[in-house]
Amino acid sequence: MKGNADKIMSLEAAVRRFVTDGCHLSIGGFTVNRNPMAAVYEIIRQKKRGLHVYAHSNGQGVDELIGGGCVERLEIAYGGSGRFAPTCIRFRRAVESGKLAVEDYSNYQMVLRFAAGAMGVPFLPVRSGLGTDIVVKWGFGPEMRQADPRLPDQKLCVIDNPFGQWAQASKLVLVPAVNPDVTLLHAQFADRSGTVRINGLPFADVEQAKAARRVIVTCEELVDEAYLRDNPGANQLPFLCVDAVVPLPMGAYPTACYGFYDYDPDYLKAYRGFARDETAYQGYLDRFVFGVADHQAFLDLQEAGQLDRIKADPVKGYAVGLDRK
Amino acid sequence: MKGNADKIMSLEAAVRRFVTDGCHLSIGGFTVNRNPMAAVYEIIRQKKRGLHVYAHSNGQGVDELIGGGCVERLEIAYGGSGRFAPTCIRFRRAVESGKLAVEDYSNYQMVLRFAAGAMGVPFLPVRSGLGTDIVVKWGFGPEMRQADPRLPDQKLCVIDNPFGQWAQASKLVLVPAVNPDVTLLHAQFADRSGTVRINGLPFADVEQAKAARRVIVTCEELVDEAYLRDNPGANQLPFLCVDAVVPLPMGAYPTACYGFYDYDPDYLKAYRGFARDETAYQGYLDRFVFGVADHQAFLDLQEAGQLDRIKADPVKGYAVGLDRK
Amino acid sequence: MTYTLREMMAVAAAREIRDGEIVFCGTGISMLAAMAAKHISAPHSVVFFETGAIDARLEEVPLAVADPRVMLGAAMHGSLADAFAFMQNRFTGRKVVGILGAAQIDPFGNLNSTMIGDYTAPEVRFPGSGGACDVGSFVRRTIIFMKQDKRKFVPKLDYLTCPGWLDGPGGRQAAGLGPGGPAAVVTDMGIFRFEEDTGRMYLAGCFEGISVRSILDAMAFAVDVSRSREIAPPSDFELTILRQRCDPQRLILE
Amino acid sequence: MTYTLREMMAVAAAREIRDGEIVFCGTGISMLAAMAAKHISAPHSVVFFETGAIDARLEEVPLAVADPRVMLGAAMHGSLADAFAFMQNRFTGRKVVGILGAAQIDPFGNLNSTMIGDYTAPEVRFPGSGGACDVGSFVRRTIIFMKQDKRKFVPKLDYLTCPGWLDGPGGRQAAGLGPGGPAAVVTDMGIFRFEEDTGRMYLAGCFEGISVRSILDAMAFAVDVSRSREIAPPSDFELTILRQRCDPQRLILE
Repeated sequence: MKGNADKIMSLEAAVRRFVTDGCHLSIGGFTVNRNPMAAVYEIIRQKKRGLHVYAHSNGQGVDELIGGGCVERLEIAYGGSGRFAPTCIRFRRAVESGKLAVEDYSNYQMVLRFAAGAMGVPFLPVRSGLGTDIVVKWGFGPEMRQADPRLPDQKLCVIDNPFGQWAQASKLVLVPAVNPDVTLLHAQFADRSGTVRINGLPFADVEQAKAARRVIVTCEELVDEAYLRDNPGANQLPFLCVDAVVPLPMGAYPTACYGFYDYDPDYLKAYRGFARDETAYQGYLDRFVFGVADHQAFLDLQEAGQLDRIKADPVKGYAVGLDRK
Repeated sequence: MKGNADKIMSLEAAVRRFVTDGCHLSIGGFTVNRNPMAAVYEIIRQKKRGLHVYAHSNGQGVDELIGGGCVERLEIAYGGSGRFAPTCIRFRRAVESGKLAVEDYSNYQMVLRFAAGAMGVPFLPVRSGLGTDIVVKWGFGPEMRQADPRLPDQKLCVIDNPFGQWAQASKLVLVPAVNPDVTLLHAQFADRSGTVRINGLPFADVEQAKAARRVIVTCEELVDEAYLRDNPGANQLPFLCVDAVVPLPMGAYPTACYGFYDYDPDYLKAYRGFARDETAYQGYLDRFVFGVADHQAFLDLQEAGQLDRIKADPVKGYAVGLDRK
Repeated sequence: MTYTLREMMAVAAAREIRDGEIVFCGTGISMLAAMAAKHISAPHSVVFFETGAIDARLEEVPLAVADPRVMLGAAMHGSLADAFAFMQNRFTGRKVVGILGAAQIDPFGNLNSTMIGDYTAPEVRFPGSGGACDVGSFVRRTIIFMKQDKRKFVPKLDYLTCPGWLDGPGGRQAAGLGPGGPAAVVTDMGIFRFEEDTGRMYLAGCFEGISVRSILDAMAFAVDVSRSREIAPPSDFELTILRQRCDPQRLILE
Repeated sequence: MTYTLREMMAVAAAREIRDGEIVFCGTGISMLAAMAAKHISAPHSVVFFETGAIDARLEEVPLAVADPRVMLGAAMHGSLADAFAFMQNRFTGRKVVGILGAAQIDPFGNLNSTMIGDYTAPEVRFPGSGGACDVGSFVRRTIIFMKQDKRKFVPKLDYLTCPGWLDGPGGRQAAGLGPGGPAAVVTDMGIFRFEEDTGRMYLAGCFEGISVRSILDAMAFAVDVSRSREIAPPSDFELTILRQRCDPQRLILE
């Protein structure tokens, strides 16, 4: 499936095929940037349940998956959306009401866990977390871990440096590899066989994709293979690592996509309002997710002119002077 | 020194300042491509001695450093130059005559050792080498290692997977980090403060640079900061990781520099001839290294028209149809 | 000029940044402090974000570390892995000063940004470590922003997210961490520093018009106040930079 | 058409490559075999090099894996770290077939490309592992090129650089390696394969005009020859592809 075949699929078909109830999922992007939001909304729309989600600092995407009732367990470093939600609200509610089991790691630890999965090793070492409760306190207990073959028996482990004081380190934290069943990414460009070009910061998207059994890429523009291959150094993923390609303009909206559009501050502020109230949030889901057939219909619901207001300046990559109060 | 100051230096000054007798050195590039040859020749010219060299698969650069009598110890994965020297000749002679102590690793193991140094961890795990003599046979004995604080006490070590069978691995090889005193690179572009852009394959240059205490970059073209910063995604090293910038056209000659020039098959074949005979090799050194003041004088020694023959096609990146027999 | 306490905090933190330092910062006021320092006292400092952007032009205030505004004119676009490795790296990490914030802080400058209550059944959930634990573990100096509040300055944290001086002298070494730790805590009332021999917080200064008493009333543990002095208010120049160069839209200052 | 033994070797190896496989290859004849397979029997195979170039256009024969000719029209320019991780990766690695060569091979397909004699004082030094040990450790199938020679086919290696089936059944598992190992050895006289139950080499076929006897005379250990058959010579089509599409300059074929 990861060969050089044509991998174009509809988002509905890709999610139906690869995202199953209870599967282990990771999504690309960071807080309010390049989250695969169209895919997130489609997962909620298809009422996927019991997902085990891995993220480093995905704010909006993870919060909406939680709000949509899709997530049972979460391994994460940071659940916030910058100024728009210092702590993601649906995430916070789910944890405080005991509906969501969480395992905390640091941001680098989560990145290394994806990197270990991508490299095909069971763990990677890091000096972060020594002396903290990230090492001591486990969200998933040993019993739960032993019972589930899809989880490592330990959250992490601390070892003495087997090379003595080499590199001035006496102890290391070893963090276990993550190999999600599916990783969802949104990129600026992809070709039919799945070679991907991300412009701007790649975050940990590349490691998250390579660690996964299946990779779904939504993209702003479907381009010819020749266009990407004229500059191989600008591409982040070869077609060999991708299973489905979904051309989807504004697929990261309401989060940003460098060079194409900014995050939508009005949407994110409105979302915060909905998220704070159960009834309002149900109304939000009914209108913006279940009430629409697909992402285009969702975009059509936005106030006239709003999508133009967040259009990115081609040079700067974001919407210059956008009112973000 | 690694800040945003102006770091332009002459190659003579950079080598004199940063490359000291007995220092631990690594050079970028791979076999016949983008070896920092001008810097290699300058090191030989300045008669540096007792160098401890780390390389993965640097053919030409390492072979000439060895031939120049600069290298005492070598940690390496591969000592060849493709079709031009399946086994580098001066390397082979030095080993067989007992003049050079060698520690063998696999190519990935050496890359991971640089990566560990770059990441600031004492080791990285890998599944390569289990069951082989790379694990069993050590070129540097335990006594020599214990006696030298600049070497880890072990070549490597094998451990049981602390996470059981996680990631389907029962055992891992841990390879120790390398932190060279100096790494030498040749890149296509750099600015005055040391931000670097490499076109074509980067090999392990980025890891080798970040692992090192000092980094000397020779470049084909010195460019304005603005030129590099208009496309940050195309740059490989930020100025914070570089100590010296040496503008040096054809600084990788006789090895290739993608987009600028091809490797010189005639030079490499002639080199093979010299390398096979002690007298001829001394003559080669006297004429091409000690007999010239700098790299430009070395280039001037090449046969008329030869440098034009290897000029790269701007689109293909190499010299199309070059006679390489 | 008149000024707000938020402006005072940003200026006070900016003054802590040394010229030539590489400044790791998060969103909000810490980003303003880093931007202001570059225009005031530390022209050769370099701002960098965990998201991998190094020395960006920052023509507009980013509202998140992943805001596309951190990408413009950067020296390079690294990955998260590159950014954190840069801080753990033996040669580059020692030049980094980290600016952090948290929900709770203890007398040794350890931070909690994870939760309040029992970890498996939290009363209040916060975002979590993000890169804070990594920064606190790797770099030589950190500057911490806190709201001065009895529930935030506590003798014992509900959850230790980011290491400060841990339990005092030798604590970090015993845990296996490298040298370095918190240098200053900037609140909306004053500044704390840490004693070298004990690793404990002491009051280094109060902002204009703030009494030592009122600060002590707004924390749940005692600190030495004998070295406290009044901190100079923001100069007109500092305020002008902050308001006109860093946050003209007052996205963070308000 | 008449043909050389080098051409026979390249064609024989090309026939071993399955359509859709990802072919890791080195320089020289292994690169020709991979290029030929793509034009003949495995149009969906993908050629990739340890240097990080994936599916390059290869308009001219590269003379080294770092030859700039491997960069043209690639799907991406990865680093060495990316290339090796791709093979160690649990999902992509299993689709890779590696083509290797060596100075010595033993009955279990283990390879020596490091040295002859005592490791600390070698009589003969070879280049070393390069990526061979990594490929042999990571991928499910390898195809090995060897010169048929008594000094190269030895019962015991002077140095085990690249793991084959190690000491036979269960050997790799005991060592901690993943499944898979050598599938075929292509020499200038014939082809060997490996018995599933013993992991030992057996003679699978001789090239046109080569006797079993002459092959056995050119190796220092005994192998089963009962399954040997004559291998079909290169077809005109295979030769035409090899000569005109892969190596028109005869840089490697000569």
